[in-house]
Amino acid sequence: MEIPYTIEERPDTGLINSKIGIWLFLASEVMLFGGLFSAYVFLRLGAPDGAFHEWGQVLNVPLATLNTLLLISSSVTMVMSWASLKMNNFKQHKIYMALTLLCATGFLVIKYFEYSAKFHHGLFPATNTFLAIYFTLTGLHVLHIIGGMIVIGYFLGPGSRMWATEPEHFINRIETVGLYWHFVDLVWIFLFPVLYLL
Amino acid sequence: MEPCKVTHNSETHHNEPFIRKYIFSVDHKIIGLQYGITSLLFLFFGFCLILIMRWQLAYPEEPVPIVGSLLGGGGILLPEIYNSLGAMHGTIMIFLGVVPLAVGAFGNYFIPLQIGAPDMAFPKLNMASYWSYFIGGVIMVGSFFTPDGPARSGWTSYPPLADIEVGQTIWLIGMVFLITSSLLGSINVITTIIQLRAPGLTWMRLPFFIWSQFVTAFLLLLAFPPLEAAAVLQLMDRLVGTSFFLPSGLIISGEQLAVSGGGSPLLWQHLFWFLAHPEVYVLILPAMGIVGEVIANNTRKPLWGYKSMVYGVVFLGFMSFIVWAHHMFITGMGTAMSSFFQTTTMIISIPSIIILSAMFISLWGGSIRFNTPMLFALAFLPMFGIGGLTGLPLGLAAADIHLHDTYYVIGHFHYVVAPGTIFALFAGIYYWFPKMTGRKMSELLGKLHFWPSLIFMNGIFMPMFIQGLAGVSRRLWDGGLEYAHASGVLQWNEFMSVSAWLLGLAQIPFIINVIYSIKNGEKVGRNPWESTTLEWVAPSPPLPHVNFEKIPQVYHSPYEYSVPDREKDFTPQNEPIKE
Amino acid sequence: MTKILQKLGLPINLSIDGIAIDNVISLVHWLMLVLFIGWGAFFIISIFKFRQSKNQKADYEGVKSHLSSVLEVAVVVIELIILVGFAFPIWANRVNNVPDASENIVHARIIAQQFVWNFHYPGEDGVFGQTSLDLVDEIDNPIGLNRSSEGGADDIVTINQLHIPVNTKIRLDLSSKDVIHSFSLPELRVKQDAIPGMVIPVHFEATMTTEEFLVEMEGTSREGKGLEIACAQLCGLGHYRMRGYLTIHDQEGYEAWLEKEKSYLDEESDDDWDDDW
Amino acid sequence: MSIHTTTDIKSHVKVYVMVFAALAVLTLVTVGATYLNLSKGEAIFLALSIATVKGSLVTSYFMHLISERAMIRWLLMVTVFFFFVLMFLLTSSLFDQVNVL
Ligand code: HEA
Ligand code: HEA
Ligand code: CUA
Ligand SMILES: [Cu+2]
Repeated sequence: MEIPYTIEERPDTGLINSKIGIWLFLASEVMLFGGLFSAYVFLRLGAPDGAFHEWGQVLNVPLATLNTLLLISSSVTMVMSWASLKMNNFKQHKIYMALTLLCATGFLVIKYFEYSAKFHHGLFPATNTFLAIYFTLTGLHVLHIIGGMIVIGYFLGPGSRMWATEPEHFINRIETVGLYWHFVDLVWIFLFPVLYLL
Repeated sequence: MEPCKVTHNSETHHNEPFIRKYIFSVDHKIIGLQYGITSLLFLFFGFCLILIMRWQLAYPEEPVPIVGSLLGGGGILLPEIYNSLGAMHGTIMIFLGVVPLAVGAFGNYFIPLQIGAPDMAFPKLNMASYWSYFIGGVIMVGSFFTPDGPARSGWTSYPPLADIEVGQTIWLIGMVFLITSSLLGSINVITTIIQLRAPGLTWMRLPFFIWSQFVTAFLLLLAFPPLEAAAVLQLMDRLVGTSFFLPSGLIISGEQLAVSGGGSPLLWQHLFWFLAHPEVYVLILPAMGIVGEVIANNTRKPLWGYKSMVYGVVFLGFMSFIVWAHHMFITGMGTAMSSFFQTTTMIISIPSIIILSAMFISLWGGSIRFNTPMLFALAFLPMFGIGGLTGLPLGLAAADIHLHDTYYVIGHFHYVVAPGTIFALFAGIYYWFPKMTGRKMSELLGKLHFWPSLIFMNGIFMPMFIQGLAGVSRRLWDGGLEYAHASGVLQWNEFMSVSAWLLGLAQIPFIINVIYSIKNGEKVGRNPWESTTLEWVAPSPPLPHVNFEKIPQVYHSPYEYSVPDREKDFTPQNEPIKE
Repeated sequence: MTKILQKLGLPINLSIDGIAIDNVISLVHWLMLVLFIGWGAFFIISIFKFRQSKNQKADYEGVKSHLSSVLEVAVVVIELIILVGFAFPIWANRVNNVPDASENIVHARIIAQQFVWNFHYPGEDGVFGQTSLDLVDEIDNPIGLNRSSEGGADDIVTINQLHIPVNTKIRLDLSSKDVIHSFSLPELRVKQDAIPGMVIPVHFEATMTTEEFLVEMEGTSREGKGLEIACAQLCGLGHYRMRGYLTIHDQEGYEAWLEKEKSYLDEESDDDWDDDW
Repeated sequence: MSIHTTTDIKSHVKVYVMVFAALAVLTLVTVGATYLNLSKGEAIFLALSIATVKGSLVTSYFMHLISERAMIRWLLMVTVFFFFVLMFLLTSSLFDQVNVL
């Protein structure tokens, strides 16, 4: 017996299982980053006045702005790749997926330069509490990006065979991946001003 | 569902290789059993740790018999080992014992059955959840074999102590796996309950056990991540040299600590208790669920005030997120915060009282059968009552000044978790054993297990209130021998320890019973307790991967016992009423 | 109820502030007792009266009255009374009414460390000398006191010995050098965490001297054992032996003790002093 | 939300592009605002408001929350509520702490 409601919606809830699953996962992620954000606010308010602002001056705003734009672009390509499937255009879907991956790679490359510049100047997580929380938050976010890239890569490669056999199921999966990816983008939308601008 | 498909399916599954069927199984029943066996072993292990510690408390600095040679220190339990064992007892009992048994085992096995589903919504995730738990458990227990030994800063792991004590790193890594496991599990439970309910099984027809598991899963889902965040921060402190939890200017054994400082020890306490308070309701809610099932079945009448119980657990779950700082009254909290948390703490006792009252009142007018599951379930009520009521003085900050971090607290929560939750879990094992194996456990051995357990549990934990009132601190290696104010209550230590060892002996009938009954128990049919909920519609044990021959259709509320003018005193949920 | 609880282990109370705390403890234990007995009686009657051998057929509806809701509301009301009438004001007093040095009080600092209590008295001039991390020396100067700073010359530093006068407001400012400890005086109903990076004041007023207390304790298992300071928070492997001693003097006794401490100071050179073991 | 016709999707695509443009502009606005010499309070308020707007755009359109089932929306409301509880109680505890340092 198959597990019901993996592809078609359950009539009374109007949802498929994976949709609920991914949203629950994202809810827990909200609380995970919530814990870290609260830690940030807690430490910032406890620190001497202006200390966090001062420590934050070492960050590179133009690079981070570029990174923000990259992530936003990757988000829009992600949703376009899903829309392409909905319009039955598999080829276009693949292009958009590849673009998403490309933007993400760009993000990582820039992040790599940012990190190594910091290390080069002797700025480490242990240097002060601001850098500690900065490296923790962005590091965890980078891990989320890498995780997402692995999944996207899978659906771009071997995972895409499912399109031929079970298109409906495949679309659902891409939508799920997309939800995750937008969430990662969303986290960055808050990380960016909080860490770089304030 | 055409029957031919089912037979076809189950046949293919019969040919599954052993490893797919029993080790990396995706069948919720096998995973449930894996969880059950593993967590019982951990429970036993956690119990053994405290039995060793209780020797030191009863006979300070005398060599420990039997296991003494393993402990080093000439057989004497050294203070640092005592602290390790204490921290690991707490951690193992809660994170590796009770939660996996209550949620992983009972939840996994019986949620799909009680809602008439073929499996959990995400079988592979389910398997991942078990293995993540297993790895976390192995890491935790493995820490005993590392040169530094396991964590020694209490299960609460308060920094700065936890930042500087040995062993803590492994504890944190283990916790990350355990947290991951719980998150995956709770996603699965919630989705399953929302999506896979059998036709006709509306929200207000769900068995109370399902409701309790549903709320529990939400607590795990939303409360655990902040602890995961805190664990990451503590790991950073230990491995990368940050100072999230370390203020400036620390001097450890005469040396200034070489860190940047600027952190806050209280930050950890907030993040920890943001999880750990909901976590204690994770320990109790499934237990209440089990007790509800057993009571309805053995009083042969519906649960009184089912709806108020359901609203009660939902409200309880909600409130449990906003009481956490009642563990921190003594950290220098101001009036506004303490008033807020005292008030929420008093409020949260109300839904507990409502749920418990409903269960008491359910007894009135029943036709009560005193079989083993029912005995454990009945004992749960007053035992939880004692534990819960002693929570009230702790929740009043003024009274907590005297009682905080004394044995009174230890007594309070052991009454809720040991003769409370553990008894409920025993009730669940006796009650559902026939479903899992097709055989009943022995009633005689069951009673031999119950009565001594009840007596000795009280023997251990009742004197703790006395010691706590006297002001004896917890986590004392010598049980208070050093202190004058403890001198009047020290004589209880030996009594408590002997009770604990006898409690250990009292578990022998249980272990024999489990092993014996798997092969030799009395064979029973599908529904030996004449119960109404859906799990009893499936064969015993239920069919691999599919559970039911045919997904049942549900017609009415969960506990239709002794409906007037019916010939049988129970009407299963899937039996249409013929008026 | 306080009497019953004292039979059960609660030590007698030696402080003014403890009275209120004991009152709350008693009140809430009354509530607990009543609830427990009420429910317990109902429980026992139910299982006895409705056992299967006696009551073959269960009643589908069971209890019809809604008395239980009334009882639940009653519990809410009582809890509210305890909260608003007792718990909040007591806490407010503890937190807000910290006496400040201008009043006629004894003011001292406590610096906890693994596994010792360091006490710092301002000495005759009532001014605490400066302390600094760099001066900390575990043997000679555990709190890093700068004797040449303003008011520092006459400061008294003791280890594990807290001396206070009876019937006087005491204010202690708690901090810690390393990990979290908890300063606990069971007989005075005082308990407060000492957290590194923070300074938290506690205040109380003793009503009985150690001597009187010892007389009171004659014939009990406590006989001959004075008052102690316990550490209530796990602070490492020596947590169990982190014990200090509390002596409550009458006014003359206290002054005599101060004199004695001062004489030690005079005897010894500035950076070398007595630890009062 | 299930059954989309192709024209439906086409109109969606337009929305996606517009949202993308809005996000890009808002990003530049936040960065630009840092050169305005705002007071600390104003800067925090502005940055967080813009982030919130951007966040709602992403969730509403890219993640389709705007047309999502009530159950999902409830779930998120509860989560966000607890998120703020954590944030709020944690920080307010900092201001109600007895500490004479
Ligand atoms: C399952 C676990 C569980 C449960 C359910 C509870 C329930 C409650 N707990 Fe407890 N608690 C713990 C586990 C639990 N606790 C643990 C593990 C700790 C210590 C952690 C540590 O420091 O290591 C702790 C510590 C703890 C503290 C901190 C103490 C301190 O450190 O100083 C406080 C303070 O407010 C508290 C309060 C409460 C309250 C008010 C309830 C209420 O929810 C209780 C409500 C219930 C009732 C009011 C009972 C109702 C009674 C009846 C229905 C009937 C009676 C029946 C008969 C007579 C037959 N608990
Ligand atoms: C769920 C939680 C839980 C449970 C069930 C228990 C159960 C018990 N606990 Fe524990 N305990 C804690 C959680 C728990 N504890 C925590 C969190 C602490 C604080 C730690 C800290 O300070 O950091 C603590 C601390 C603690 C202390 C205080 C130590 C100190 O402060 O120095 C003591 C002292 O006696 C104690 C005793 C006991 C005893 C005698 C039991 C007994 O009730 C145990 C009974 C156990 C069983 C009955 C198990 C039976 C199982 C089997 C027999 C398995 C059979 C197997 C198969 C069939 C395969 N515990
Ligand atoms: Cu200091 Cu325990
Ligand atoms: Cu709690």
